Amino acid sequence: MDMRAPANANAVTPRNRRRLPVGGWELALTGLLAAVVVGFGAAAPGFYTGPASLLGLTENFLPFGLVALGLSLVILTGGIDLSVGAVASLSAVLAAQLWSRFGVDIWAAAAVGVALGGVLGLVNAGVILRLGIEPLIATLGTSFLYGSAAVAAAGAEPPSGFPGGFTALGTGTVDGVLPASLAGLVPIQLVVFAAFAVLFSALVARSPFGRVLVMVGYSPDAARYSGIRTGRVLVTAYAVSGAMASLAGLVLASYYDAVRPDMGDVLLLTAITMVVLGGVSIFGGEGTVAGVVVSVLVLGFLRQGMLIAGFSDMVTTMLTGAILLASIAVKNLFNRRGTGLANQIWAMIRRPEPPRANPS
Amino acid sequence: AESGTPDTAKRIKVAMVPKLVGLSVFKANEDGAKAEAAKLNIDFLYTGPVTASAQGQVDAFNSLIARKFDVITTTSNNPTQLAPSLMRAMKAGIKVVAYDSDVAPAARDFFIQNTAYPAFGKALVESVIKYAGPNAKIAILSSTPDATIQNEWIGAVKTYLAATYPKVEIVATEYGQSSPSQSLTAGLNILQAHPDVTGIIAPDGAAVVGAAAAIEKLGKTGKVFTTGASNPDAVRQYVKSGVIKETPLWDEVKEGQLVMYVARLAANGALKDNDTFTAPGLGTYEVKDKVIVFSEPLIFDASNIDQYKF
Amino acid sequence: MPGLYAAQGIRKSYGTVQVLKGVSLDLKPGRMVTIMGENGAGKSTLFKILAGQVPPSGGTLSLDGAPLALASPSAAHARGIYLVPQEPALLPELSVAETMFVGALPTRRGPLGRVDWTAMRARARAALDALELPIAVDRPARTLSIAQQQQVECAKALLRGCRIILFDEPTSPLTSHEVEHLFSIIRRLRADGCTLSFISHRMDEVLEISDEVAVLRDGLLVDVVDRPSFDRTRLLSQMVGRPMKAVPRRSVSNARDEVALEVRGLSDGARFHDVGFSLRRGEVLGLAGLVGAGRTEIAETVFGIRPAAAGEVRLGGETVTGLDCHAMIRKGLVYVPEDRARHGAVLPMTITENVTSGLLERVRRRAGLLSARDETRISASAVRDFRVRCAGLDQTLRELSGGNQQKVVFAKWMTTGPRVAILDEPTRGVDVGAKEEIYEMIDAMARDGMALLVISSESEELVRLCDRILSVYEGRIVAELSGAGITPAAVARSYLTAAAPSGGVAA
Amino acid sequence: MSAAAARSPAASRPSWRERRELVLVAVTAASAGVVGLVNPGFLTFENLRFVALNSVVLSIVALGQTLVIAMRGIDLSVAPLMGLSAMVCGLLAQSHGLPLWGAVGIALALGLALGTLNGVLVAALNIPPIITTLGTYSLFGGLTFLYSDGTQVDQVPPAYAAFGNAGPLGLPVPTPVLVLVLVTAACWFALNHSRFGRAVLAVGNNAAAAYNAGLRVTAIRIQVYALSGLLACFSGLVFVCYTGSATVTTGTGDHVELQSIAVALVGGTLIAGGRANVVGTVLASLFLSTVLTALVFLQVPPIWYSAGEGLMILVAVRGGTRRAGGTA
Ligand SMILES: Nc1ncnc2c1ncn2[C@@H]1O[C@H](COP(=O)(O)OP(=O)(O)OP(=O)(O)O)[C@@H](O)[C@H]1O
Ligand SMILES: Nc1ncnc2c1ncn2[C@@H]1O[C@H](COP(=O)(O)OP(=O)(O)OP(=O)(O)O)[C@@H](O)[C@H]1O
Ligand SMILES: [Mg+2]
Ligand SMILES: [Mg+2]
Repeated sequence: MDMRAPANANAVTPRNRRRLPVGGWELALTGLLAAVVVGFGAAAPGFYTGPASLLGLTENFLPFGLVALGLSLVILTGGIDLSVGAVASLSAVLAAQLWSRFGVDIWAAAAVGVALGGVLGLVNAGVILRLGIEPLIATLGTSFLYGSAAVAAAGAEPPSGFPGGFTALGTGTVDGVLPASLAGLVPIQLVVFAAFAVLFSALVARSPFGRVLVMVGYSPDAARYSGIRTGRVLVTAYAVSGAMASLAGLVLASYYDAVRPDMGDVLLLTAITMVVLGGVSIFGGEGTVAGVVVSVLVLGFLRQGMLIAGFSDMVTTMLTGAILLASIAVKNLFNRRGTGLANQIWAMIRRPEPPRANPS
Repeated sequence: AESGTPDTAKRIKVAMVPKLVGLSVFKANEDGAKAEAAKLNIDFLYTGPVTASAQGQVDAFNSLIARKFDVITTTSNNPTQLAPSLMRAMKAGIKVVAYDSDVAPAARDFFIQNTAYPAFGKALVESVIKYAGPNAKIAILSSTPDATIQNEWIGAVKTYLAATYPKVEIVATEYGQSSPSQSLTAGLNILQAHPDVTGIIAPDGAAVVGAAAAIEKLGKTGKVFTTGASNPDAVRQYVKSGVIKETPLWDEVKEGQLVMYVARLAANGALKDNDTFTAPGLGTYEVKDKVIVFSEPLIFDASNIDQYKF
Repeated sequence: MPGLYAAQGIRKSYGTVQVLKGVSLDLKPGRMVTIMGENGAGKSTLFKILAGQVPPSGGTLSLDGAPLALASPSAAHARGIYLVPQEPALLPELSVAETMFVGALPTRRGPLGRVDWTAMRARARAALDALELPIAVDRPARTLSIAQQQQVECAKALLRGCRIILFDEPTSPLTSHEVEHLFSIIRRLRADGCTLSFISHRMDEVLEISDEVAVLRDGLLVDVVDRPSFDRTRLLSQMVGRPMKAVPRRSVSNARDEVALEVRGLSDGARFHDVGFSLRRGEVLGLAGLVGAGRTEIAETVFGIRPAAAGEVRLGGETVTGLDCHAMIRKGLVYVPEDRARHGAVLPMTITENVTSGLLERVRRRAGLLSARDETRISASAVRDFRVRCAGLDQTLRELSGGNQQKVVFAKWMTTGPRVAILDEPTRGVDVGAKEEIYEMIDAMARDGMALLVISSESEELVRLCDRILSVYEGRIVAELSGAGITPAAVARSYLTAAAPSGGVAA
Repeated sequence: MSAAAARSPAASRPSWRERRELVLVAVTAASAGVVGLVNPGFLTFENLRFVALNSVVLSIVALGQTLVIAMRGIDLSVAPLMGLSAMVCGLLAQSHGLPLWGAVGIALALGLALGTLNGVLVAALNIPPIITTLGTYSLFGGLTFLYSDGTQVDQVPPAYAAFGNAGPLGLPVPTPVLVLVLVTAACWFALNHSRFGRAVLAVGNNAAAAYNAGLRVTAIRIQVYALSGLLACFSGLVFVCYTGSATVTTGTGDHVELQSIAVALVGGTLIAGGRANVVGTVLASLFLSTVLTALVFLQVPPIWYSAGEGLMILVAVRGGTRRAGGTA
């Protein structure tokens, strides 16, 4: 470790060594994604029957991705949001009821739903900041409240059968806007997800908000002493997480052409897995949206591929758990600071040190 | 359609997708279906989610579409949520046969109803009121507030009660979330909070077991009676001990057989929306507006329960 | 007397970084050996190896001539070797007595192995008494001040029967008075025949307490000197690897007439009361006092990160009382905190990100996003102006040595162009070479007309830097020194005389 | 030696610890009293006996969770472990007539083995606890399914049912409640008066400092996760004995993992580790059981039960279990 320059060091302006938005973890995940897609394409008949079918598969898992994007902001701050599932259900149910009971236009109702998700996120932040309750337990508590409210709002016969334009959100493809050769190829969900992925990626990597978000995640104290209003940052993160969860709930509503008070329950654990596998540290600060996006695709295609290959739901879930554990273990073994076990072993193999005499 | 053996020349792939894979009643369907499939030259697959989630069923449907199955048979967690995916299957030329719990009519070719709702409602009422008396105060212990089939049955129970036993009063409605433990707790709570209740109608497999266990634990055997919709294995001990005098269901194994038979007919295109057919070893069935009623309720009691193992 | 602890050719690498390159050192009973060296020279690493906390990559240890392999800290304790860590090992929710016994709780006889709380308390009491430390054994450990934590650590070493005691920078968070108390403990241990070793950046202390000084540079032991041949300049030059001169008192004042910061009757209702002073442009004002005197609280309240109960703060004539620190920074008042790792820097973030984090608005935007080029420009000029030694602007702060981290934190605030800067312990844990550079930067900023408030527990430092010094005792300003009145002795006396009438200083 | 001197040093601190227990006892008694006024049936011995009995399974899991949280960890895999043990013991008993002592042995062995797996992943491979147990949550859930092959437990032999419901030697207090008292006493003793328990707290306070003080942190971590697994699996056995049933969703379906965390925190254990309250955990679980039963007696519509649970968590945790400056 010799970073001490000679005495006239002030003449030197050190340059940046690298400024890629992605690191080794993202690249490793991308390799894994390629392996998953190619592997299932070759080995599982029905997985790849043309580009439309492959892209069409994404419709089955992108709502998880939308939740994961929002949740990654919260986890970057070092918090957690266990209420995303309940928020998704509650806002989808309320939006559907607005449409079916009160005749509100479905898109207006959907907009109200997303806004409501933001408000529920604000409530989470309020409970965390005002009542001083840890995020884990605070959002656990609110998830019970929101879940109850969703059941109450749904009634015995929750609405279904939305207008065709709305169901296209979950199951339609983008036509007209794109070149004719792409007609029927690109799911609307994929476009929505891609747009948010780019937006969130830019937000976290290069926007002032993203910078303070990461800073709060690494060190809330240092952020406060730097004049950052950390409360506002947290409030924004939880509100965005809530709004993204609602959006996912509405996409699910459109995909199923129906709402249910428990429809969001499945989102939570998978979305957390996606964020964590994407390289976002559960302790905050570290991680990129690009990693989360790739991990959404890896886990999504993996699950669809395994189901098509004939594995049962349970085996697929077990394998997802195993992959999560194995990849984080591997990541720990080769950690960034070079102190991981594997790095040390590697350094020992590569460069045996001869003993040196003490010059004194 | 013609009676007798259907055309089994072409081997077809049929999947059975239950609400969730870990319940004995669905396992009984599977047993029947598997046996029948072997006779009908069917490649049979039993798959589904581990928890009762529509998402899990849709995942299963999607993979079956990709694998080009000929028929999907399913009992749905939710009538509306599964519809888009099943309609996609139908568009891809796959026949869809719902059984047990229906999906939206537009999203399936045929529905095999366990028993007619009014008949089952009547059976539920009779198997309790016969013992609790026509002035009884009773409670309902269901699965979840929005379970379609349970709500249909509860509706039928109420209609039948109003017409036949107007003095019977329903004092509480609780939900056990299809979980035996939550059903047990709910059952205990009902009996403690309403000591005058002498009958519990629990039209759900987990609920009736929970209610029966609660009655037994409180030592109210012979004073409070319960009934529900459960496979005989799960309630055998309670039927023998007298907590449950009678409990209606249907023969799940046979139902599984019928599901496969209908799947074969549907794949062959040999069944019309309104039709009759005779399945060897099962009986003659009428198709009415795509709906086939499987059987009258089958009442289990201490005398016959040991004939059924599922 | 047994206790000769020797290290032979110790090497240590972290990944590809070689921290120790073959160090040999003898620690003898009844002697105090001090290790000096720049930040990142490998001093703490050497101690951790000696105490079994980190395995060496090569080399051997021996105790009284017999080879020694230490698998864990508990193995070291068993051999009587104890390390008082750089950051004391606080277990906040446990009692003082229990923290002292962690890992070695006494149990009563019987099948249950019940912990013997009575014995534990009594023995903890006895160990503290032996060092004349008036600390209640039942207090939760989180209520201990840093000085008390150090003292408890010494008692803990004795309690475990450890006679080879290593102190890693025990004095850096202490004031001169507390250092004296610690040294009296150390002298007693030495007289008892304990084998002692110590790391410090403070030259005066080192010369006062040591029997032998070893200088470590870049992982190699470059010099070992016995007490008779101690020589300040030689030690300094050996450490830095270039000739150095000793620290003089500053001569010129840059103070102008214009008042930059004015504080009137400020109280937080608990830790300090009725604090008032004014600070002129170009002036360097010092705050002296014991640890816990409330200087940090005063600074933080002025900065707006801590609420005030009463009083007024005026910045360049404008009343800014009650503004939060976000607003203060934008009005031109900045605060460089004393706890660099927790409050000053974000160690896992890059130099660039740390430099711009003080005032992100100054980075140009493109479509609402921060311009990478502009950010690099700001950070590159900061690194140049503040002479930060680094391999690149996107190095994380964690990879820099302490002194360079401190310079980055400095740069973060000084490049926002403040009118007033509060510097809290600006050279804590910073080695002599970097210290001198920081002093020069402070001088330069004062020359440019910035008003500076410097909080320091090292009298020499205040004497070196300040035009005027306020002495704080128990939350009140008790004395003011200026001009020729400023000497190290006068500074220490100024708050100790305030302490004397009320019956001695809190331990 | 005086009684005061024999107490753990923790007890001599400002008495929030005692307060937390008193608060829980008070609010539980108060809610029971209020409900009793509205519906006297609530205060019968029978009903209270079931309120207690209903809390046993969760309490045992939550005791393990308390130890883990005290060490600054978290264990989400308790829910599938509980289900796995209920399924394995129940199926073996139902179809192979496994004797009760055999089931106890199997449950404990299973818990020890799988809990140790969690511990090794956390302590030796350095995977954050929440991620480790999120991963093993899926794995253990899968094992349950693979083992049961889609069947369920409907009935257990009389010896099991007797163990789960009746009192030993004709006592009116059911065996599970007595077992819970024993387990609680053991955990209380371990945490407050044994070297092991104090070491767990030291690790929770500051793992690096604990290591430097000579504690074998890795081993302690593994042991605590093993204990948590053990208690989760034991609670699965109690569950199957008490309810006579087990399905693939036992444990996970009721979100026992979240409930156990909630009652541990409500009981006064710090999420940041270092401070735990074993008795508080059990009282909080009892409080939860009381509230949920009370809602039925008060004829609150069932859809609001989980809202009641959520409110209870927020209100009770609000009672000040936060270490100043500590963030999760
Ligand atoms: N766990 C570790 N992993 C990687 N590098 C490390 C680790 N610990 C120390 N280092 C590096 O080893 C070098 C020596 O560190 P050490 O703590 O021994 O320095 P020091 O002489 O005590 O400095 P200071 O005066 O700042 O305390 C530093 O460059 C540091 O970054
Ligand atoms: N008596 C005490 N008991 C416990 N903690 C204390 C005590 N006195 C001070 N502290 C803590 O020690 C730290 C330093 O105290 P404070 O900031 O008030 O003094 P200061 O004069 O700024 O000292 P410093 O020399 O460290 O700058 C603070 O974090 C404070 O909370
Ligand atoms: Mg050091
Ligand atoms: Mg201070």
